[in-house]
Amino acid sequence: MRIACPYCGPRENGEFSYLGDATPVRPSLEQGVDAMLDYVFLRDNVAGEMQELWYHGGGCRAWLKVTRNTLTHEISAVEAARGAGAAKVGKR
Amino acid sequence: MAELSWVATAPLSHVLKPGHHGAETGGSGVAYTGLSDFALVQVMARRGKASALAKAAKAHFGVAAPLKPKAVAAGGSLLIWSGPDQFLALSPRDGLASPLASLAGPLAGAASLSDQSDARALIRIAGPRARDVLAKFCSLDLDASVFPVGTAAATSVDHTAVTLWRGEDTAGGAATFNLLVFTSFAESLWHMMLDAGAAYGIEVGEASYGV
Amino acid sequence: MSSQSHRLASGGLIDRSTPMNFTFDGKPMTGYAGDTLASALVANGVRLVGRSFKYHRPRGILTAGSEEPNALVELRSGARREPNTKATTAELYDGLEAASQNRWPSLRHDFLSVNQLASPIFVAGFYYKTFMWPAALWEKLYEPLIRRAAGLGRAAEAPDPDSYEKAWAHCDVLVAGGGPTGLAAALAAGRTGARVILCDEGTQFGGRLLSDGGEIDSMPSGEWAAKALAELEALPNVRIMARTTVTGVYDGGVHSALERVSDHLPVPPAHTPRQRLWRIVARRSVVAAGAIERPIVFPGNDVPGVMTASAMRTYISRYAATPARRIALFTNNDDGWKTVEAALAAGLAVAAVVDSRAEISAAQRETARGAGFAILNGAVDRVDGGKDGIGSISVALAGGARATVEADGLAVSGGWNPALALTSYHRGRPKWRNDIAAFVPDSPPPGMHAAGAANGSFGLAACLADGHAAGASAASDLGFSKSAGKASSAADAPETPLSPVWHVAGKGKAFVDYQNDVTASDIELSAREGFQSVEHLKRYTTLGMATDQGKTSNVSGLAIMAAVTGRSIPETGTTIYRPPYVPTSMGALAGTNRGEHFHATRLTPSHHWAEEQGAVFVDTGLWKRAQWYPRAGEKDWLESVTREVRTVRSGVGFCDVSTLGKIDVHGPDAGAFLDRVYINTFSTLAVGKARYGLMLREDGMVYDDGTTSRLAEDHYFLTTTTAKAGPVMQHLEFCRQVLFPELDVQLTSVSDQWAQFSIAGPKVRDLLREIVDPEEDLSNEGFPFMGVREVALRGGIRARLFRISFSGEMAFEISVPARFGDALVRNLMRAGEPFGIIPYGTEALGVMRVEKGHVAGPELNGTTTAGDLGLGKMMSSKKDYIGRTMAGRDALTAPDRQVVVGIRPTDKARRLRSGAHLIPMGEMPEPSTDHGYVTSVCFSPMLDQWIGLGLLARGRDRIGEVMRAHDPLRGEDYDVEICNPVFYDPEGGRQRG
Amino acid sequence: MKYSIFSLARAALNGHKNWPRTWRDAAPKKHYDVVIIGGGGHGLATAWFLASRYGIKNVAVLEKGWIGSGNAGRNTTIIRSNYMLPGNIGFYELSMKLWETMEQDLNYNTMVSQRGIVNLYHSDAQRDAYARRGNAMRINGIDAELLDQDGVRKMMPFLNFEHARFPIQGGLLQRRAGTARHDAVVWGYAHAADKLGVDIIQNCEVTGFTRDKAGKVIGVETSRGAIGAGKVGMSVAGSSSRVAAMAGLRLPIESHVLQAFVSEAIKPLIPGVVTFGAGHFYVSQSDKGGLVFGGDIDGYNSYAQRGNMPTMEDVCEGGMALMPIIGRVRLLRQWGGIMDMSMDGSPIIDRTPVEGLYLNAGWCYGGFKATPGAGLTFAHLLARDEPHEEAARYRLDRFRTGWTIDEKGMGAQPNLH
Repeated sequence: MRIACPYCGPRENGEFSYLGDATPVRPSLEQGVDAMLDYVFLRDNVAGEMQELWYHGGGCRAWLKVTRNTLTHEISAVEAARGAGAAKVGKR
Repeated sequence: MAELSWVATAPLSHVLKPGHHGAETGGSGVAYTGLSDFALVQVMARRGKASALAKAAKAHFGVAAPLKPKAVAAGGSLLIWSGPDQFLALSPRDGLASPLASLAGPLAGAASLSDQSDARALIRIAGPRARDVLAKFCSLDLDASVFPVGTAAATSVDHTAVTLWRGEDTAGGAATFNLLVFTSFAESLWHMMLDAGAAYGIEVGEASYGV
Repeated sequence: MSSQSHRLASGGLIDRSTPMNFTFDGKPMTGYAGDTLASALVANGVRLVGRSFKYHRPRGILTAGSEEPNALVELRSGARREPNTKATTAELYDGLEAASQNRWPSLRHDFLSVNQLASPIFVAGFYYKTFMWPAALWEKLYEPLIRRAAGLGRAAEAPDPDSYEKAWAHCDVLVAGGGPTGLAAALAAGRTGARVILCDEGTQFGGRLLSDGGEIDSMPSGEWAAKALAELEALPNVRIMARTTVTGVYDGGVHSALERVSDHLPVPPAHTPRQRLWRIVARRSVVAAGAIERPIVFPGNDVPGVMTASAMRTYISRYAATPARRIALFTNNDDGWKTVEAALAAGLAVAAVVDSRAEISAAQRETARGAGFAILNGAVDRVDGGKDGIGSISVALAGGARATVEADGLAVSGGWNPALALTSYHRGRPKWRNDIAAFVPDSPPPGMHAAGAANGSFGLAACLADGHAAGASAASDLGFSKSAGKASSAADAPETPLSPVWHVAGKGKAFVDYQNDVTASDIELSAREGFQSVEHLKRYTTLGMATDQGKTSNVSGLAIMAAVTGRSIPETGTTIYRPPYVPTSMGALAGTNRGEHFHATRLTPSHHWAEEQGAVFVDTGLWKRAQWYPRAGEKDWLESVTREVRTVRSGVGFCDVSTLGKIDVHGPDAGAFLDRVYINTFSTLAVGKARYGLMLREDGMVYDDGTTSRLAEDHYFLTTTTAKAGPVMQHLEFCRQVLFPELDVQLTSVSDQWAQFSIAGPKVRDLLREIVDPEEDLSNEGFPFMGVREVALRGGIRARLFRISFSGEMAFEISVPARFGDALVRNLMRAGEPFGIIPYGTEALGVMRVEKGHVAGPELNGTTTAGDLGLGKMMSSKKDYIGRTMAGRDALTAPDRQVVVGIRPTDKARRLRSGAHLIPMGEMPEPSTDHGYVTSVCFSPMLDQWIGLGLLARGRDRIGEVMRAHDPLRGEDYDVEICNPVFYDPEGGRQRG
Repeated sequence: MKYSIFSLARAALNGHKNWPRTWRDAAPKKHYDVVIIGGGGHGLATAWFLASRYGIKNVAVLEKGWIGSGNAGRNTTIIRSNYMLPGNIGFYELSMKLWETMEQDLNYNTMVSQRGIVNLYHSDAQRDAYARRGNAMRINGIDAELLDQDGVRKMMPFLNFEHARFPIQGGLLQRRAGTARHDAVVWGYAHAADKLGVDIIQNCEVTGFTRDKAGKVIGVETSRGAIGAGKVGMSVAGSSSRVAAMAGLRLPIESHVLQAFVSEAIKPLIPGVVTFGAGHFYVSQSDKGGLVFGGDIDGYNSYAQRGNMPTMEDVCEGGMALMPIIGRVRLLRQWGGIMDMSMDGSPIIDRTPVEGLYLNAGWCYGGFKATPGAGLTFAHLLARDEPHEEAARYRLDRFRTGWTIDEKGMGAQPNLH
C-alpha cells in the first residue's frame, strides 16, 4: 500500500502507523462518561470508504486523515489531520 | 584534580575505515563519506508563525526556508525541509559554541529550536552506482526525473527515520545523496550500507562538513 | 544409456560448445549451457523423475515451465539443499546435483508405492472418516505415518549459507513477461519515453517464440526478438530484467518480483546474493505472462512420456532434446498440431494424431499424408505403461470403434489457460470465454492490463497487436505523448476452433491434479458428498493445493465438477487466486534481515567504552545496554551486580541512561499541553525544576512515566521510558496535532542528541566537584533535590545537571552532547578514581529501583492504574487530561484491585522469583485463591535477601500478611511476607541529602 | 452412514458410489427455535451443542456462501489454552478439553494433533511474563512447562541458537496444544449437527432482522426469504459490525486483515507449534508437510481479505531469524482473513441490547481454537438465557464497567492486540 502524504508525496505504508477511525471527536470533560465510552470503545467499523488517522512517523511526523476504502484498500484522499479529533465544545 | 579531556567522538568513528571495501573489480561504483563537525538545528515554526518564520529565515539566511521537500543552500548553511512548517539548518560546526545561540535571536518568537548536532550522523553517498545502492534500502524513487538536485525527503531506512537529500552531482557527473541518520543507529546502518554496496566496490572516506 | 542419447545432432538454443556435467540421483550425466535440468534429463533419456504425493506413482516430466507438477527434485546438497525445485525451470550449471524425492529407498523402487494398492480406500477425504478409534492411536501411530508419507523434499539441515537481498524499483509501466506480447508492449511504452521495466522469468526473452518460431515483420521471430531486445536495451528509460518473475501485486501499484541472481551458478559469486526480491512500484502494468497449456484428464494420463504438446515441442525445438522417438498427439485444437510439425522437422516419427474434432483442415490432412500417420477422430481413454514410459495408447474413436497406437511419447493439448493470476490477486474474478473455453482476466487491480495470451488472444499476430496497444495506452494514460511507433505484425494461419475435452472416461485413474493425486473420480465423490462449491472441492480433494497451485489442474477440475453437478463452468466459478505466482524462497522474502541483522542495533554513547571494560550487554528493544561489568574473580553475575549496588550505595557509580526517550517540548503553551497529557500538573512547575509525571491512555490505564524538567518558560525537557520512547512521541504528536491544535507547542525528539548518565551515591558531589566548574554551587541549597540547571564543566564544555534519583541515593543525572559521551565516562572514571567510582549496569539499576519500590516495565504492564501503582494521589481533579474520564470506571477504582506491594520470603535464604503467584496461607492454589503475582525481583545487597514487588488484590491492606509464593512451573512453593514496596530508606533522606 | 475404516472399506468395493452427502442441502423452513447466522466453525458448533446438549434441534444455520468460507477456512489451525487472565483461561481450557474428544463426539476425524506449542522467550522480562502465565495455567489445572535454552534446543535443534540478534533463552511449553484440520472441524460439526436434525442452509444471506412491535427480534430476512426465529444468534466473525448494524447496534470491534502463509510441502521438520518471541512469526507443519505460518495483523481496518508486503516481509524475516534452515524452502501461498479485533483483545459472548438477538464476536486471533468452547457456551446462552460460567466475563458491557480482559495490556487499540 502507498499513501500519498500531502507533504512528502507517495510513500510506502511501512513509514506510517495506523490509529483508526478519524471521525470520532474527543469529548470534553463536561460531556461525561457515555460520550467518552463511545469515543474510546465503539466503532462504526465501516465496510467501504472510511476516514482514518495515519501517522507518518517514518517521514515528516504529520498525522494524516486518509480516506480509504476498507473493501478495496483504494485511497481517494489524504489530508492533514490537524484538529480532526479536537473537542467541539469547551475551550478552543 | 584529574586532567579532563573532552575529545569529541563522531558517531561513525569506530566503524568508518577509509579505503576500498567490497568488490575489487572495476574500481569503486560508489563512495561513502562520513561527514563530521557539523551543526544541525531543528527549526519549527510556532503556531501560526510559519510566515513570520519564513520572513525571519529569509532575513537571517538570505534565502527563503524551504516550504517543500527541498534542501536550499544559504551562505554557509543548508536549509533542509523536515516536515510541515519545519526545517533543519545544517552548517559547519563553530567549535564549542551552541549552534542555537546564533539562531535564537534572529528567529525569536517565530520558531522553536532544538540542537540536533549530536543526534545525527551524516553520510554522503556518491558515484555511478549510488542509486543502485540506495535502491536496496530506500523505498523512494530517486530517478533524476522525479528527484532532481536539491530534492529532500524525510523517509525511513531499515525502519528508522532518516533525512535524505540530493546534492550537486560529482565532477564526473555522478549523483550525490546525503543521508542524516540517528546517531544511535549509525553503526548499524553503516554496516548495512557496506553490505548493500559491496558488489559495486566502495570507496570509504571521511571529511569535515563544509570543508 | 549413452550420454545425451536423446539429443538431436543439431539445432536448439543450447550452447554445444559449453558442456556441463551434472548428476541425477547420483548418476553422472552431461548437458549443455542453455539447458534446464529438465531438458538435460530429456536429452539423457530420463523418463522417470519423481513420485506423486499420495500414491507415490511414478511420474515423468509434464511441462517445460513453472507450472510443472511432477518433475520436482532436491537440488544441490548439504546446507544448500533445495527441496521441490522444478527441473523445468532450474537452469543447468556445471556440477549440478539433483535428487528425486518422496521415495524410499529409491526412485525406481519406492516402498510407499504400495499406497497404490490401497488407493481404492485412499480416496479424497478418506482420512476424515477413519483413524478415530482408538483415540490415542491418532497421534501415536496414524498421524506420524501420514506425515512421514506426505511432504515432498527435505529442507536443508543447516542454515542457508547464501545471502539474499531486497531492492526497490520504480517505473511508469511494468511489463510482466518477455514473450512477443511483452516485447511489443515494452517497445510501445518505451518509445514514448515512459520509464519501463520488462521482466521475464527465463534467461532469454521471446517466450513461446523460442520454441515455436514463426515470422514477425517478415523476419524469423528469433531475429525479431533479438532486434526488439536491442532496441529496448538502447532506450535509457527501459530496464530489462531477466530471470525475474513478477510474483504478486499489492496495493498502490506495488509489485513483488523475484530475481534469481545466482541460481544458475554453482554458488553465488562474492558480494552477490543468491536471489533478490524486488518491490516494483509501477503506475501501470501490463501482464504479458502468456498462457498455460492444459492437459486432458484421461486414464493413464500420468504415465511418464505423457507431456503437454507445447512442452514436447519446446524440448524438441528449443533444446534439441527428444522426449520420445515416436510420438502421438492427443489434441482438441490446432495449436497442438505445431508439435507434430516440430517432431517431423526434427526427424522424429509421428505415430498418430488423435483429434477430438471432426473437422480437420486440409493442411493438417496434407501433413499426415506426407508423414504417413493417421488422424484419429476420437479421444485417448487409456495409456498403458509404467515407470519406464508408455507402452501403448488406446483410442476411443468417434464412431464407437477403438484403435491402438504404438508410441513412446504422447503429446497432449487440451487448450490453453491464460496465465491471469496476477490480474486476480485483488479478488477480481476472471470471466469465462466460451470460444476459447477458458477464463480470461476481469476487473484487474487498478492500473493493470492483461494483454496477449494472458488475455485470451492466442495468435501471434493478436499478441503483437494487443501488446503494442497495451503498452501504448498505458504510456499515453500517463501523459507520454511521443509516438509508440508501429506495431509489429505477423500472419496467423486460420484456425479451426477448439472443441473442449475435459475428461475422457475410462478404466483406471485419470489425474486432474498430478502432484496431489486428485483424480476425476475424487471430484465425483466430492460432488456426491456435497462438497460442490469450488472451495469445498479444493479443500476436500486438495485439488490445486500442490506446489503448482493448480496451474495445470484447476480449470479442468472445476469443469469436471460443473459437468457432474449439471452447472455451467462460470456458474461453478473459480477458487481465489493468491500470490505468489511462483513459490518464493523464505530467504528472498527475508532479505538481509536475518541472523544478527534481523533488526537494527542501537548503541549508547558509552557503548564502546563499556565494551572495553568487558561489560555484558542486554538487548532492550533495539538497544544494547551494559547489563553489568564483571570483574576478574567474580564467580557470577550476582556477585558483580551486588558489588555494583554496594559501591553505589556506599560510594559512587554511574550508569548510561541515554536510552530514555527525550523530547523537547517548546512553545508558549507547552505547560498547558503537558497538563493535558500528564495526570499531574506541569504548568506550575518552576523553571529550573523537574517533576515526575505519569501519563494514562485514554482508557484510564497507565501508559508511561518519566521525569520532565522545565528548562525555560517555554521549554520543557520530557523523558520517557526506554521502551516507550517512540510510542510516546507518536502519542504526543497525536495530542498536539489532532486533539489540541489550538495549543502553541512544538515537539522534537532529542533522544540521540544527549548522552545522559545517572551518577549516584553518597560521594556524588565529591565526584562532581572534580568535573563541574568550581564556580557551580552543588550544595543542597544551591542545587536542591529536583533542581535542574545547565552547568559549565571543567575544560570548557557545558552540561545539563538534573538532581533526580532512581536509585534512592544522592544522585544527579548529567547530560552532555552525545559526541562527548565517551569522553565524559572516561573523565568520570579518571576523576572518580579517588572515590572508588564504578560503572553500573541495568541489573544494578534494577536492583536499586526495586529496593526503592519504584515501578517499571513489569508494573507498567498496560493493565495497571495510577492507583494500582500507588500513584493515585497524583491524579489532578482540577483539569481534564488524557484518560481521566475512563480512569473513573468502576473496575478501575474497585477496592479489590491488584496493587503494588513489596514481597520478601520469610526464609531470608530463599530466592524469590518473578512470575510466582500469591496464594493466601492455608488455601489451595486455584483460580479463586490466586490473588496476585510477583512482578519484579532482585537480590537486595542492602537487605541481604531476595526481595520483590508484586501486584496483589487489596495489597495495601495486607501489609504484614504472610502468603504462599506458588510457582509450580519451577516446582517451588514458599512463604513470603507482604510489605511496603519501599524497602530501603523509606523516608528518602539519602536522595534529599 | 457411520464413518469408520469398515464403512470406508465397504464403500471401496463399489467405488464409493454410495456415500451420502456429508450434510443435507436443507431448504429453509418458516420458523426455527433458534436461527444461527453464520456457517463457520462457531455457528455450526453452536448448532450441534444446542441439539446434542440442550435438546434444541429445531435449529437453522444460515450461511451466506459455503460453510467454513470465513475464518474457519483461513486460519493457521492452532489450538491451545495458554491464556493468563481470569475469563480467558477457563474458557480456553474448556475449549481445549472439547478438542480432545471432538473426533469421537462427532464421528469425524478433525485431525486434532496435540504436538505442543512453545512460546519462545528472549529476555528475562519475557521469561518472567511467561512464568506468570504458566503458573496461572497450572493454578487453573492446565499443563504448562517452562523450558530453558537446552530444553528448547532438545525439542527443536534446528532453531537459530547461534549468532541471533535476540538469542533464544527458553520457552513456555504447553504439550496439550497443537493443531487441528480446520476445514474438517467445520465439516465435522456440520455432519454431526445435520444428523441431529439441524438445517444447514448455504447460499442464504441475512439481509435484515424481523422485529415485533416491542423491538424484539423474531426472525431474519434472507436472500432465500423470511425465516422466523425464537432467538437469533450471530456468529459472523469478520462481518459482526455489518450484521449488528442491521439491528442498529455499534460494537467495540474493528475488522482487520490477518495474513497467513503456507510453504511448499516438505518432509516432517517441526514437531509442534513454535512462536518467536522477538519477532512476529509463528509456525507449525501441516500433515501434508506445508509450513503454516503467520505473524501480526497488517494493522489497518480492512475487509479485503488480503494484505500487503510489509507484513509478509516482516513475518518472513522473523521466520529466517528464527529458522535459517528454511532459507531455501519456498512460500507457496499467502492469504488474508478478516479479524474481529475487539477493544481488549478478548471476545464477546452475550445478549445484545436488542431482545432476542445474541452475539458471539470479537475473537481477534483466537477464534479457531475457541470453536468448540464458543459453540458450547453460546449454545448455553441461547438455550438458558444466561451465560455459561466459563464465558461469564465475555460481557458486552465490560468496557463500560472497566472489567476488560486485556492479555497484552494494549488498551482500546485493536491493531496492537
